[in-house]
Amino acid sequence: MNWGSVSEFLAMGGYAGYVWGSFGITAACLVLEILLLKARRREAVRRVG
Amino acid sequence: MKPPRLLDAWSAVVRRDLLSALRHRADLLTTLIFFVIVASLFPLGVGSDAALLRSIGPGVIWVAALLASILALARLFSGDYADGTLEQLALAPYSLTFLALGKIVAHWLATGLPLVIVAPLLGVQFDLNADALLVLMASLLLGTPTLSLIGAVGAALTLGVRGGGALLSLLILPLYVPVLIFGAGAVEASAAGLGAGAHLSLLGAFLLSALVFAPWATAVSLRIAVE
Amino acid sequence: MLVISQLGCVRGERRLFSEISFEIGPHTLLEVRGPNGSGKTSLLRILCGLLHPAAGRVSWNGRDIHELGEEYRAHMAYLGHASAVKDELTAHENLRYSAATAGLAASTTDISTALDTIGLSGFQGIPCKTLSQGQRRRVAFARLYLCSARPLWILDEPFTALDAAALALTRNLLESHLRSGGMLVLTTHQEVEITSPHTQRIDLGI
Amino acid sequence: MTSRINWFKYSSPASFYPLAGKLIPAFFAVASLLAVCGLYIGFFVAPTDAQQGEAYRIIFIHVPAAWMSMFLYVVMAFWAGMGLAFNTRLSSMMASAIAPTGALMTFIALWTGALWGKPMWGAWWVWDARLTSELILLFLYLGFMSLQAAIDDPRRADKAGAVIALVGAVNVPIIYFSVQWWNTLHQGASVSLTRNPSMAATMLAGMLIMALAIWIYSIAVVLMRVRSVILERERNSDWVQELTEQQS
Repeated sequence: MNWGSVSEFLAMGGYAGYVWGSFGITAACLVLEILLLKARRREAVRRVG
Repeated sequence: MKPPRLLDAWSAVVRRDLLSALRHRADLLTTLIFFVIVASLFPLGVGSDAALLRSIGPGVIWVAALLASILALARLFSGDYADGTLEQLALAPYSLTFLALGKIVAHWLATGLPLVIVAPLLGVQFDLNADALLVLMASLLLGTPTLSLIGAVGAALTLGVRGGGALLSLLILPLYVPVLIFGAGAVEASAAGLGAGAHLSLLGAFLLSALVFAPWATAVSLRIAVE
Repeated sequence: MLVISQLGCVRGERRLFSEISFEIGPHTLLEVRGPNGSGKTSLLRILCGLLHPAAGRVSWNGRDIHELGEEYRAHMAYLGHASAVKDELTAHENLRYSAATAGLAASTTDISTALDTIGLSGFQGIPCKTLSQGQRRRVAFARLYLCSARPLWILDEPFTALDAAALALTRNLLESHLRSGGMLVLTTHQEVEITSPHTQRIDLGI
Repeated sequence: MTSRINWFKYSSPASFYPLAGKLIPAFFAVASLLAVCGLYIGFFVAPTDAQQGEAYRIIFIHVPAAWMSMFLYVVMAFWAGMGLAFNTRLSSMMASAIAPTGALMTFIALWTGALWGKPMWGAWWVWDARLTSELILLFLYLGFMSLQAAIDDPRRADKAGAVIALVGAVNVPIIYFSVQWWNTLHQGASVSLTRNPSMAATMLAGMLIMALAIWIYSIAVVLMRVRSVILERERNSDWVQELTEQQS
């Protein structure tokens, strides 16, 4: 286990901004993509009717 | 009088396009003037320090050549597409690949070659010495036909499509990167005394592979556009 | 002999027509009728190989036209809505180059006589942009005089913008083509009576 | 009795649509499982890097995204080529469905590359050969998508897109090596992002598992998008009408 405590984990050896920035942006992009796809599906189903 | 063979039809396509281009001399000049203006803007933006200009010169002239050829590409097929001549070419009893190559050759002669001839003038603006100018011309002579060949695929794909000019640049500029790198690189290498042999031979390789693939891809794209 | 079996065409998401089958032999005129937007032009473009059908096949002398490719195009002439005339070239230049690129044997005398017979004798040397729409249409039609060796003619509303004199000239040309064993596929809205040994009609409207 | 599954049956949108529907949840489940496992290794098992400290952990998302962006482009070009050659509508729809996810992966690779470059070399953007090629790859994706968006007739959009995807695919290696040559010419061999000398086994394992997770995630997302594309393209066909009646 690399980390003594949760706060140490969050600090990420001083690179918190960069590491969490990267993972945060990636997670946000993936979630956004799925939400957009769900919206697109609802729109497609609505326009079929 | 027996029917024309493939070569006669091919030369007819080239001669017709050159004749049309000559009848629209103004359009040819606009491409050329655009090339000169774009290249001349950079010293105004970057400053007139000779050493700096010498180092960015080849890159600037090559980028200007790229943009000028993209500008000229819009007219490669659009005239024939609008008046129905393209349809007749697609219906000719010859391989559309060869006829498309004819159109690309005519287009290069009308717009690509003048860039090569004017380039040394711009080179002087960027304080390039004599053999750098020579290598610049050689690289452009090998590069501009490749630009026309690759660009022809994009021109055929964007026929009659909204946002043609900008879309054509977005499609084609990424594909121009290798030609730009080795084109500008050739002049830099010769200026640095390394000799431009490697770069020019690679440009030649790009040209040959473009000659093999691009007309065929252009013909496929034209058949899609004419559908 | 042109054979069409179960032809179907879809434009965008709209089904224009389906299950169209017919055969055209020598001396035959096929008239394609139908209201605007019924797919007449699409049908003709499928026949000349420009457009791929959604279903069905077009075969020439027993072989699929896309398989034949250049061979089929050597037996066919197509005149679409666009007259394929370059504005900056003169009528004579237009014909010379379009004949050469279309693989038609045509000497300069053939071209001048074609232009004379279609009534453009005084206009051969001036750029086509100065000609009227009707005259430009005559230039497009003049090319057909050079296509006498081609059995199959496919014409999409050829008579538009033609005046009475031009109509008479073109009708004679088409009738002589049919008499000499040629095949003609034609769409038109005008009532132009073309006498032909065999006439077939297709109505895409219903 | 080996029941031979007639794969060809699934090449028609009507029969592919329900199949994709059933597979999507499964793919999402597997993807998230792999992601959790990969992240655990990345953060809790992989040791701190000697030179780069903790910042190097960004490779657990940067490298898989970069691999996926290139892999998806090749897969997109494959489906586009199939659609062009065999005129099968489903393959072209698959190509159009892949493009946005590929572009997203390229964007993620660029973004995480910049966030990694800042602590490593003090600059947000580094003209490293791989990052530059990623940038050009993003332009290729955007070119494909805007060409398809600019053409209204779906059939022509598919074919035109296929041509530019194939031409692009042929050029990707040429662009990569040209940029590689250009990069070494100008900057000398800079420390590359991944080839640090002692790539600990756990680091590699973490990266590979994350790559698998992103790959399966991409499959799930592409299947979702291709189902929407099928609904949009086939909305007039009867099987779609029945489908929506059943659901509502």
